[in-house]
Amino acid sequence: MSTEPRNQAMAHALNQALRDELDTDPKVLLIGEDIGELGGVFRVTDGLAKDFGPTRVVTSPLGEAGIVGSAIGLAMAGYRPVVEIQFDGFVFPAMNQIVTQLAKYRHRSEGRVSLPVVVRIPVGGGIGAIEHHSESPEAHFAHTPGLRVVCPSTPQEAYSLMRAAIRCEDPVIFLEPKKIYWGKGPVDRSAGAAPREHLDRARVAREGDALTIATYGALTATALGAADELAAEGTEVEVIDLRTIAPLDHETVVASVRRTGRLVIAHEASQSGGIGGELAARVQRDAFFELEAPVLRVTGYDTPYPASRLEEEWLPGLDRLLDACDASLAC
Amino acid sequence: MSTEPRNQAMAHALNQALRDELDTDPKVLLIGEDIGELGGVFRVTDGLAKDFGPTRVVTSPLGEAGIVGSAIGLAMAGYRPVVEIQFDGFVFPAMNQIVTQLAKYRHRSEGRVSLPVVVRIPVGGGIGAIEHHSESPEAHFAHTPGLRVVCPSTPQEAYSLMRAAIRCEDPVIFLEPKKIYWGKGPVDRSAGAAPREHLDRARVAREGDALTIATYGALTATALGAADELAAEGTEVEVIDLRTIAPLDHETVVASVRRTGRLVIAHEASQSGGIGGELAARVQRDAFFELEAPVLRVTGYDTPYPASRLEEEWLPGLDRLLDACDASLAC
Amino acid sequence: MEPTLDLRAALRDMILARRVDTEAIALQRQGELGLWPSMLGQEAAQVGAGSALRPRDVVFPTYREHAVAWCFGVDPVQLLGLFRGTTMGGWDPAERGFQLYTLVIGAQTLHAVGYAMGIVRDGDVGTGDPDRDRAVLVFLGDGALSEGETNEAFVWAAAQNLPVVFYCQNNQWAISAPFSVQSRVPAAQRASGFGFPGVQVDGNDVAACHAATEQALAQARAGGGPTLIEAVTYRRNPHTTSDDDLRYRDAAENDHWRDLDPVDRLRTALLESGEIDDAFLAEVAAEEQELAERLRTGCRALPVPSHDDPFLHTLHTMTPELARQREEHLALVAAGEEDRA
Amino acid sequence: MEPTLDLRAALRDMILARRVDTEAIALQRQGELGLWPSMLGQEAAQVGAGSALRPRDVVFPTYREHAVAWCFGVDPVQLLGLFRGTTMGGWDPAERGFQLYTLVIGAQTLHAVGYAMGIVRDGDVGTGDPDRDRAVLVFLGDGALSEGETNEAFVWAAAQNLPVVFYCQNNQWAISAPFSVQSRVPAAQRASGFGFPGVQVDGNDVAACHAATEQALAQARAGGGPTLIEAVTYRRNPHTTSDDDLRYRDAAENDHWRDLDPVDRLRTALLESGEIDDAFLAEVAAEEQELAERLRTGCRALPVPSHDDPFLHTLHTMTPELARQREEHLALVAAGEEDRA
Ligand SMILES: Cc1ncc(C[n+]2csc(CCOP(=O)(O)OP(=O)(O)O)c2C)c(N)n1
Ligand SMILES: Cc1ncc(C[n+]2csc(CCOP(=O)(O)OP(=O)(O)O)c2C)c(N)n1
Ligand SMILES: [Mg+2]
Ligand SMILES: [Mg+2]
Repeated sequence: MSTEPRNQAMAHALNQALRDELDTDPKVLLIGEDIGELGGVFRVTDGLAKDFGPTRVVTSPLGEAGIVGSAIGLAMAGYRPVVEIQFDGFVFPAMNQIVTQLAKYRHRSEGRVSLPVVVRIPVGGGIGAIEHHSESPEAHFAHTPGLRVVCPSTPQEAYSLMRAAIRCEDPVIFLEPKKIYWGKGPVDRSAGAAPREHLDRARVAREGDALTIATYGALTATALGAADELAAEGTEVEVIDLRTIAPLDHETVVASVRRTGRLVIAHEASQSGGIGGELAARVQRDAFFELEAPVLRVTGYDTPYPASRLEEEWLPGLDRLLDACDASLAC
Repeated sequence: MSTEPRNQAMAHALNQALRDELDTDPKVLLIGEDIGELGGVFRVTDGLAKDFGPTRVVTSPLGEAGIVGSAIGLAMAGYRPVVEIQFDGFVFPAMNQIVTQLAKYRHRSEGRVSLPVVVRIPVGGGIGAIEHHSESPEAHFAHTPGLRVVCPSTPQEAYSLMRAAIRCEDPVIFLEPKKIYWGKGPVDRSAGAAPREHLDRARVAREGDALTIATYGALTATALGAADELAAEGTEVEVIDLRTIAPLDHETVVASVRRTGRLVIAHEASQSGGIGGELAARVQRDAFFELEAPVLRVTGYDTPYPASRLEEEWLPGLDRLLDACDASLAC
Repeated sequence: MEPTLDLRAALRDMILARRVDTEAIALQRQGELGLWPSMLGQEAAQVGAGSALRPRDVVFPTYREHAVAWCFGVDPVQLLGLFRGTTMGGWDPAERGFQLYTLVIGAQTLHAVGYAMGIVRDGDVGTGDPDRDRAVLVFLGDGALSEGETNEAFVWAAAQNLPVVFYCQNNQWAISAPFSVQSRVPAAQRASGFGFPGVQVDGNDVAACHAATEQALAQARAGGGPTLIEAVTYRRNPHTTSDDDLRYRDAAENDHWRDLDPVDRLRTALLESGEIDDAFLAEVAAEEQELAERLRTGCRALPVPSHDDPFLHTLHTMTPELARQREEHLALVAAGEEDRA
Repeated sequence: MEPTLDLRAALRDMILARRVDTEAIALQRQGELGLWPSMLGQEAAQVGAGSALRPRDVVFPTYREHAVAWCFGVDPVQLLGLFRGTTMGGWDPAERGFQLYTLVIGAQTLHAVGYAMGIVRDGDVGTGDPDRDRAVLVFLGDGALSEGETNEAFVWAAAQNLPVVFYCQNNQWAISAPFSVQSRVPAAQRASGFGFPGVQVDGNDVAACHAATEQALAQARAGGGPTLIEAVTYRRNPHTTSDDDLRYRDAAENDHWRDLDPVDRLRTALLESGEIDDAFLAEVAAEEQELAERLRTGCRALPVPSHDDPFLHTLHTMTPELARQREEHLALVAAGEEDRA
């Protein structure tokens, strides 16, 4: 195995991670619409059907309940299915299987049965897509005990977290931010699967002492961009890439806020009931006396995701993030 | 119409509200599993099939997607369907129709088409039921722009809010706390439908100046109980019945917290991603300098709803609520 | 019942609808549309069905029924907004009864069933009055047969004997999945499992498609209940302009179906029978030019929605928090515009 | 293939399984169980199917397959925990391959399909080796036929020709909905729409149920693909102990089916044919007494889970926040217990 880090797009890093796990464990298999010959609409499974055959890389019938439900049965039979939901907006027909079956089965079986299923979902907006193709459904999963929810922000993270997710005994909802599928970064395959703790722990993406930004996925780069701009003005911002949304690692954020006194949370999902509220609630609980300004959120609005001609302004972007940082720093 | 308030169970008040709307508007109709002859498993539709016939009170095939999906079609055809999901845990097969269709249709049609559908769901635990029969799925709906989410706490509220929900042009998820279906209270039919603002606004259920408890549904009575206990010790607690979870009326809560400086939020749903996080985040944002203690939450834990022998302790109850109030007051 | 299809008119509709499709693809290539799902090869299936509708019938399309929209009188420019990113809809579904495109596979089949329940409750079925009786025509693809919701729609339609016709264009592919991934028996056979009739027709024969639809709609309007029609045809273009169909299917298959092109077939037949002549075709060609021009201009002129839009159309009555967010958003947008100015 | 059913054993199973049911109802009346879904009247349908299983086969039950559990060797005491509120499960599904009861209608049909996909991938189908070939038997009710997920399971099973047998006990009712609300054709016919065989059997004839299941399982194990079996029977008790069936159906209907009681029918037949005698029945009656006693004691002795339980079994590896919540909870519970002491 090459140990030289390669500059790779996240989609390729994910493809490599799937390939490496298919290679390593004969029980791993992939199921999803169009993931075979086509390689998935985002080509994340490109070439895998050719190399591992149609029984391990299964182009499924249309039907998301069937995809997740059959993965549950395969997991019961000893397999480790990695399924693909074609787009974020199409996960809802599978919601019953995910919420009432996949998430609850360990509890129902009194800890006897693990369902090591990974549900891959391309998520998020900013790609000029039509309705249902730009959604951020993570809060639904984060509110469902029994699931882990992971969302990488770089190709290396995508590679290592995907391998860790496949090896994890718990069901993992693996969110792949579409906007950064083709963004490149160094990927070191020899790092292998991420250590298990990474599925519990956020990552400090940049250190700073004036203010903390907590975010994940595609917005991590935006937050780092905001930090650059503020650094140019002499303000050092700490950027935390949450990495896993369930569990939500507020402890890393709280530790940061104890130093900075200020927190801005960013996500694309609508504000109300979004995961930012949960994080804000925990941080003000644990760092109440250290907070010098209210926790602010920069999120999607409480409207349906808009037509793509409006998305650039609708989505939380650099300007809104900077505004929120300014507002926090002005307190 | 009698103007004398009657002492009625919430289930009867809801029945009366449905009956009165069926009487008033020929376009209102009910659909759901077992809602006809049986009157629903909770008897909320008792007698309505007999009086309004099987075309207006429809015992449906099994299939929650079908129930909500057909209600959408009926609404397009000019009807005002009120559908019943038999239990909270069985709403997930309908999630696709609710999230991607019902909630988005006004936006998709550029405001041209209203879908005045009410989705009734008996919710919550504490009734000794088996799996899937004690869930609190409200956060899923509150996180979905385009829906209203209502949850009454008394028979009178149930009566008036149900009538208002049926008249509302927006889709309403109407959560009926099972635990208080048979709790009685005065119901004044002559009050008719609640004023429209009630679908936007929380209700102050008890006034106080030492601390605010915000909750909804069955826990409102628990909160009032806690307030009684604390009043006996000389501490006057304000209890806010949120009444609607979407929109979440933080303004009423903020106004209260500006006076009390302290807030405890209670709900049965699991903590992470529950609506309490959203409320806490908004309150600390808007009343940051008035808060004298961190906002605390008393909620279901981040586990699947437990076997019923464990539910009494697992659920937020009087003791946990009082503990949280004590902790807040000690700050 | 006499077949009522005017074949000359059908040919004209097929040619013009195809032009809508071709122009839309061109507009996508020019960057004017983000995406376009072409219906090339499905013109007969769609015009056959669309021409069997009466004004009081209601249509629930997928995202590919451009020729049905054409038959029902929807302005083709309005079809472009969804794919240009200016709207999620584009036309008033109540105006003509042509409902909005639905992207979530299968979801619309249940709306069709609900609408049909409404028709029954309105008493607009089986009266024998042609100005009163109505039916619902709902479109679906071969892939949609595998979604649970579609099958629930079959359950409801059958058990309640609803005035709804399910029109499945089996174009052989659901993106990259050939029909064999979904089923080992013909799509039309699905209906028998639910106890209502399923009919298979040559989807490239406009007269056959028309006759089957007309008959099924007549039966539905008369109170005879649902039918599933399978129109066997082929999607000759990639799934959408974003798709690369050579990754999963042979060009030879495409060639085979090009030889069966429904427009060529009808044109040739009508020329041979003398029902049309070159003058007719020249006239249609002129119409085509006009239409193409209208689409190009219309597309570019489609109004970009205001930043207000999502906020105004989330709920009938705006909530206080949403009003706050709207103000914040509009202020930010205005500030951004100032910055740029 | 020779029918392998030992009718004496079947009768014994039916009588004993019925006793499990009767005792459970009694335990519910005494407040020991919160709820019980009775299978009274469905003993032949269940024992017929259950007795056709081989040890390597896998069963996915609904919540009413008490007699199938009995046939598969599940300790009946373990069936009670779910309804006593001490667990959501009750037994180890991996131990015997009898999966946990599933309450969400239809959900288990997809798990069965997935499991069957696993069997195919393990190569345990069509080898001809009886110690190797396996199949999945999944139970569903007549109401479950209307859920989208069930129909998706049919799609997957058919297209992939999976070793799975769908066993539908059409007990005429889904709570208060008569079968006519779900379908206007027999349940068995549903399969034809998906292109695999559907078989209807007299669900009160244990030999017929056994033969149909044995044949379908043999076909599945041999690689012959899925079958849908409809066992026509009747739920003679209310839906569960919480239900009040006289609100929605006639006592006369019940009387009619009581006359067709499967246990009476088999007992009478075997007495008449001389295959059993009073001594046999006395022996079974003694076993019944023992079983009833065991159920009563066993039920009361079912361990109440610790307050730790939900926290320990939410995830394989506990997360920091959940660990914090667990500590908080255990401390609160301990404090509460101290208060009470
Ligand atoms: C519920 C859902 N899942 C997945 C998709 C993604 N998707 C869009 S079109 C399509 C294939 C549909 O095939 P078919 O029903 O045959 O219609 P066709 O495109 O061939 O007209 C898929 C999988 C979707 N739109 N909705
Ligand atoms: C998805 C879902 N919706 C609703 C229910 C409530 N419910 C429990 S049993 C039942 C009827 C099931 O009927 P059937 O499938 O015929 O099985 P039977 O009870 O007759 O054995 C219903 C509606 C449920 N358990 N799951
Ligand atoms: Mg197709
Ligand atoms: Mg039944």
